[in-house]
Amino acid sequence: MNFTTRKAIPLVLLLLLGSVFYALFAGYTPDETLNRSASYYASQTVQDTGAQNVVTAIIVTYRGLDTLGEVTVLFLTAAIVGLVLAHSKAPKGRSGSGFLPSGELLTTGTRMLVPVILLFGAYVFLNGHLTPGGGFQGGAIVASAMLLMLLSDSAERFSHRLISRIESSAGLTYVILGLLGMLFAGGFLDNRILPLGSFGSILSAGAIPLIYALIGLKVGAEFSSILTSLEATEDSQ
Amino acid sequence: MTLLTFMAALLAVASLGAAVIALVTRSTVVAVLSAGLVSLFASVMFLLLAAPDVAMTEAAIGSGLTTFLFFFVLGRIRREGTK
Amino acid sequence: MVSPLLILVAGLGAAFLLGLLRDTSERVAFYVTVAALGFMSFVALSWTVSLALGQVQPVDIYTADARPPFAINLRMGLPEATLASVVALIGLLSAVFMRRDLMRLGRQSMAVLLVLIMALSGLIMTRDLFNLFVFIELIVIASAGLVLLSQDTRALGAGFKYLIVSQVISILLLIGVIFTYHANGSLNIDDIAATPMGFTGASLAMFLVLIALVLELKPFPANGWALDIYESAHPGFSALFSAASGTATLFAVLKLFEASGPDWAPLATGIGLVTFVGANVLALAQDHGRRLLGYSSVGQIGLVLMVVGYGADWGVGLYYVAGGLLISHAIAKAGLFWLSGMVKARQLTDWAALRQNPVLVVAFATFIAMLSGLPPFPAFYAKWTLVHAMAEYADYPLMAIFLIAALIEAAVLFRWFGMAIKREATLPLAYNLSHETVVLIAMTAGWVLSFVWGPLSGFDNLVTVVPFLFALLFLPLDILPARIKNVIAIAGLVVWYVTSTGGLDPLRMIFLTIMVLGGALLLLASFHAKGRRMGFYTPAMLMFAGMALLVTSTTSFQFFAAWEFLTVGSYFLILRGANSEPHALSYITFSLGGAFALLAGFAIAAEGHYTFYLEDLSEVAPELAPYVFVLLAAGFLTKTATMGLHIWLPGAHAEAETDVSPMVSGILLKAGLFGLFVLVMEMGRQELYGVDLTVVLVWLGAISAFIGAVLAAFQEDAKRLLAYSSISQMGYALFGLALMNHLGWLLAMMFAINHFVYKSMLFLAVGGVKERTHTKLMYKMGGLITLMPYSFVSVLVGIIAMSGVPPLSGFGGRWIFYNAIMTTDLRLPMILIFMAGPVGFLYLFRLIHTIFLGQPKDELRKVKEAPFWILLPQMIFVAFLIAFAALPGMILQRVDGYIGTLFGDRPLVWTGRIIDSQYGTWNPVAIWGVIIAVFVTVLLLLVWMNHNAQRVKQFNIVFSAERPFKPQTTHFAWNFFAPYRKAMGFLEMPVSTSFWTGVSNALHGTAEFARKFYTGNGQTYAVQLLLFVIAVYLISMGASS
Amino acid sequence: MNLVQISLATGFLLILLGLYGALTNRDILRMIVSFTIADTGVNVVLVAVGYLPGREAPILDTIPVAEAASRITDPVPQALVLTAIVIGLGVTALMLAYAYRLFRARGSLDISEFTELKW
Repeated sequence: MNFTTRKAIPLVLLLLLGSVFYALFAGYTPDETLNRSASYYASQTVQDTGAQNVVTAIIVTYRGLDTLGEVTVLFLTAAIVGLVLAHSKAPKGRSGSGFLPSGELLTTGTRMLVPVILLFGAYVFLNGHLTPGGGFQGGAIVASAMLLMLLSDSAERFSHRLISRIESSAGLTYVILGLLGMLFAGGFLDNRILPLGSFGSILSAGAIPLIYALIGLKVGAEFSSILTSLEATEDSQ
Repeated sequence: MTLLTFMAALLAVASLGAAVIALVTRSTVVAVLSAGLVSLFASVMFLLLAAPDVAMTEAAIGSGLTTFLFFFVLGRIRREGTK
Repeated sequence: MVSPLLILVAGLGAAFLLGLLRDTSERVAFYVTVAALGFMSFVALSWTVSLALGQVQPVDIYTADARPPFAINLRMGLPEATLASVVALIGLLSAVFMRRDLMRLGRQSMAVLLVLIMALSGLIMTRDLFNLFVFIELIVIASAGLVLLSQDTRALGAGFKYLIVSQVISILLLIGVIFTYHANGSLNIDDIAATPMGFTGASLAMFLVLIALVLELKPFPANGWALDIYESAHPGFSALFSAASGTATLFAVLKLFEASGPDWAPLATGIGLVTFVGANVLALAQDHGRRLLGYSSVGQIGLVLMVVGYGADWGVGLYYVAGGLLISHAIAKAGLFWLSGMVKARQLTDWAALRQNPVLVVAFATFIAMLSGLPPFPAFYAKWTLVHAMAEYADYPLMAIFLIAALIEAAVLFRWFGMAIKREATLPLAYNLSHETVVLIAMTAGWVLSFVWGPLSGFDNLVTVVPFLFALLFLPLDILPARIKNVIAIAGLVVWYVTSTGGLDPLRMIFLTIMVLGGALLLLASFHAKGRRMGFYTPAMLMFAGMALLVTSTTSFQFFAAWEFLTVGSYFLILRGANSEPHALSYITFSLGGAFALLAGFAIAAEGHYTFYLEDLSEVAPELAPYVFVLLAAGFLTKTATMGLHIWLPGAHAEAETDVSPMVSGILLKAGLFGLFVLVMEMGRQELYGVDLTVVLVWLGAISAFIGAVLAAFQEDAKRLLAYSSISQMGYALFGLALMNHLGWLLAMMFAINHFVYKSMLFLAVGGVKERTHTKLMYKMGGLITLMPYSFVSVLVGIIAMSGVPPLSGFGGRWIFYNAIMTTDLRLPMILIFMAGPVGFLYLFRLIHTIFLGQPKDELRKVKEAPFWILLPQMIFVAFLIAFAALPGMILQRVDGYIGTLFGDRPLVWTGRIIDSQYGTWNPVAIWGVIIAVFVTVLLLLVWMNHNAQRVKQFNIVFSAERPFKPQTTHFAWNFFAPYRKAMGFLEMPVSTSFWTGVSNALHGTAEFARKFYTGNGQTYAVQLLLFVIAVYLISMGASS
Repeated sequence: MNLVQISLATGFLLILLGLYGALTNRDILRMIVSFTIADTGVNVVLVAVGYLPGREAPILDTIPVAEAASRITDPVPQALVLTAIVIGLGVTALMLAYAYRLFRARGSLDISEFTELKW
């Protein structure tokens, strides 16, 4: 393709934008010590929330509203993708992504792997307050089980209906937990509606594991829903 | 130059290279795969930057799920486009 | 009080709950949605009310039991509560409006709607920068989802363009957010304000955050994507997108500009102004209803953005002005989009379908008035405050640009309104009761808002002004027959006159009499109308209300509000004429232009005081006074249609209905004259660059008097002739006023009275003739003297009065006039105005000759006398003229005395009924006697000679001296003054018409050319967006260095 | 160049590359791919800005609470990036769904074919 003005103008623009970025880059010096917010989190997280993983504590409690918004983003996307594709069902034809042959091996493999993957996903989101990982990562892992099933043509086992039920119930419970925080603890999404427990154990950090589990379920359901919608065949929905 | 810096430089080159490939290639499939690769390199970089949570998420979502989303849509469009 | 957080929780909870319902239960899902939205509205409204009444204090809502900046916090203060209410209510109404499409797409679409409203509320309340980003993303995604509600497949493309642009915006925003965090160590918006910018990149980061948010406001020209959405999306969603999203995003921008400090304010001002101007200019070329609404949305939001920047240091005042504009815009734009859902076809002219339902027309007019900043709506107060602030800071260029853009906006909107009223729709109205209810709720909300906003302004609450309420009363009364309404209207005017005469000086008293009592008199002619005559009385009474308020006003605010009332009322009135659409548009454009000149003049005169007494015009600082004088004079001269600013008048007056023409000519023009009186009385002579401005006025008056008369003489259309004659007459009055001496003013006063009387009379007479002959073209008439004797008498008397022939009052006018011009040393204009007299006689002669004399036309042989009710006021005027001629002292002596107190001289000596001046004596009674004697003698002579007369048949060519009737061009009455035309035709050259046409064409051409910029390609839009960012960046870098 | 600078530069370059692709590629799918690259770039920048050289991940399993303030890196940008990644996925999925619908409507994925709304 020849080099046209259509390409030259963006190039010039981006070079100018690049100069803006360069100014940011050149003016940037890493902090020597933690700033105000970060040092508060470093020193207060354990006392406030009982979570080992500070990032998790921030996500689930301090910036819980963001996270609620974030799962809502996925919820919205799932709903809209469903809307978009519900009204344009694929023409009749073979289902499946068409990339992998869904042979006997894959089907059997899937049957064996799916429970393991689901378990692993649950492990990741239940340990979010202790180790790296959490609802989003766990949810993605859960969804990958769904992905496998889709690839192996056995998606029928998980109906759209069930996915949507899980998604909605998890979301509703999440919101209610937040409200309970307002009623029984210090504010919306306060995790101390449950005892903080002993630091470092799985049943600690108050409601964090519970909330992260809900997020995990919800995110997993939402990812699955998006995946199935995008992959959808004429007989789903 | 510490090992960390060296690795970072290597990752930077790799991810930028993958990005360039994603832009110049004629094949959409290659582009999608390269973009996934960019994401993957970035997630390793996150590990270097002491952000394991982000690394996990980027790997699972950015390079994993996103790539599959692309392939699903690509597959649908291919199937219908050839008819 | 319930926690405001419940607004968010309810929205989210209901959205999740919908997922638990079965796919088939759309109805239940819809009720859940409505219930949730209703609850959100309730919470927001209850906070608004409690906060406004001071029952609760603004609260900060903390989450997770940690103080900001460590956890996200929300704030609920009065602005937040108000805007959240607006958003939630619009969401609720839009949900009802979109019911069918929501049900069609199922519960998922309802969940998306709920999340959108939730996110908008969150955007308003949050005090956390990153949380702001999350809400914005939610809004983007939800909006992209709701675009799909449209059955227009083009909406898909629009939605995708929106997503592309949003991606670019969110990249900029995130980079900005993280570097701001790095600089401040906090994501809390309030901390940004508190922390000094330590880090060099901080200002750049702030720039990125601000520009990204501003981009969400669709600034011109980086807004093609938004226009595409407005054009193609479901109107219910467009209402949300424009009203709710625009409102919430603007508030977010406001929060950040407040936090980032005054250094950034010019950014908002500049972008806002460019957007306001650009969007309105481009809107000129639109003929697609929804796209026009899109442009208008962009422009209005730009205006508010400008206020946000400009009023950065106003404190509460900023919230008042910006809030008023923003909420008005939200209500009006939502209402208009909902209305557009009921209009099936998309062209502007298709809005004519609304006429099937008069209530919707009222709603349409309300929304247009709200957007164009007319009283009593909040945008009116906002405009007032804004222009005064600009005057206070002496930002005159800014003020000029703002007012010109506002004028263009008004022209765009009124052009559209005119089309809806006068054109024919291609498709009928898609009527739907719930849709209409939604629209009417919006309209009611607009009025309620005005009622609430008025008292906060510190001025009068314009909604509760009695004459205005009286005008509004005719809206519900419109179902009554016209005659009953006419009785009420006349009674109302008389009562108002009787109750408001106390304490007025003679000058104001005379104007009040002409305007209010004269109005009542002219309304007698309206008894002629049959049926209901829907939509006549509200505008008419609005016009009279404006005039009544104008004369009794003491402050500039009252004066200006009254001025706008009478302008709008008369516009609606003029628009009623059969072929008046273009003329009404040019009328409103010129009038509003004049009004804005007044506004600017008052604002500059006030020098930062928001309440300014008219009498203080005499104390304006000398360096400002000449400019104030020029602006105010320009405003008033537009109304009196001085040459150059007159092109709206002939069409507007000539095309109006029979009883409307005398109102807008005989009465309305006096408003301008009254303004000029006040102006020269208070400000006296002013000099600009060594030129005495009153001398300029003298010249303008003389030129108008002369050329107006010449043009009148060349008209074929009788009403146009009278219209041009008004220009000439107003020229005389202006001339007299500008002489700046006692007799001159007396002359002007005489003209004010006389012009009212005989112009009303003549318009009524000609109108009566037109009612019967169905034409206004004089060469199609002729010989009507025997068929319409009363009309003839009134035209005859009117002409005698007007031409200044003794004995009628015109002579008195002339007498004072000659006395007055003798006192001036401006010889050239004096000659010119002197010449206008004979020319005036020419057109008057033509009027009476071609209509009543000569040979009757075949098709008009059977016409009857004009209707009784049209004749009645004429006869009253005839009686008045005769009485006034004999006894001019009745009124004049008082005025003379009053003017004497101003000048401290007595050039006229009144002894009994005899008036003396230094140049001569005028004894009206004696003149009467002489004239009667001469008249009787001549009459007797004629009667005596008549027995010799030979009767000839009409078609006896030898005697009748005219060819029968075809072709018209050989008829004597056609091009009656052809010989004069040869001599003076050059004066007919439409210099000012071509000038104004050129201005209009240039604007339209610019718009037509510039809108090609919106290529429709999503990628191009993204490029333009980046270009915009870079350009703003470079400009602000240049400005700060 | 140290670790932070390299990461920052990589992030910025990825953004620019992604944007360039998005603004020049007419194929809708390729535009979306380019945007994901730009998104990744943004994430890299975010994390890099929050990184304090030589510090460890903000997980207090091996780090005593008392030493946390002097040993861990800033957790806030990491939390933000997690959110940003998920949101990015949401937008990408939405754009893909749109792309599919657009393709169904017109049989083409060329952005310059969807310009019936203009002016």
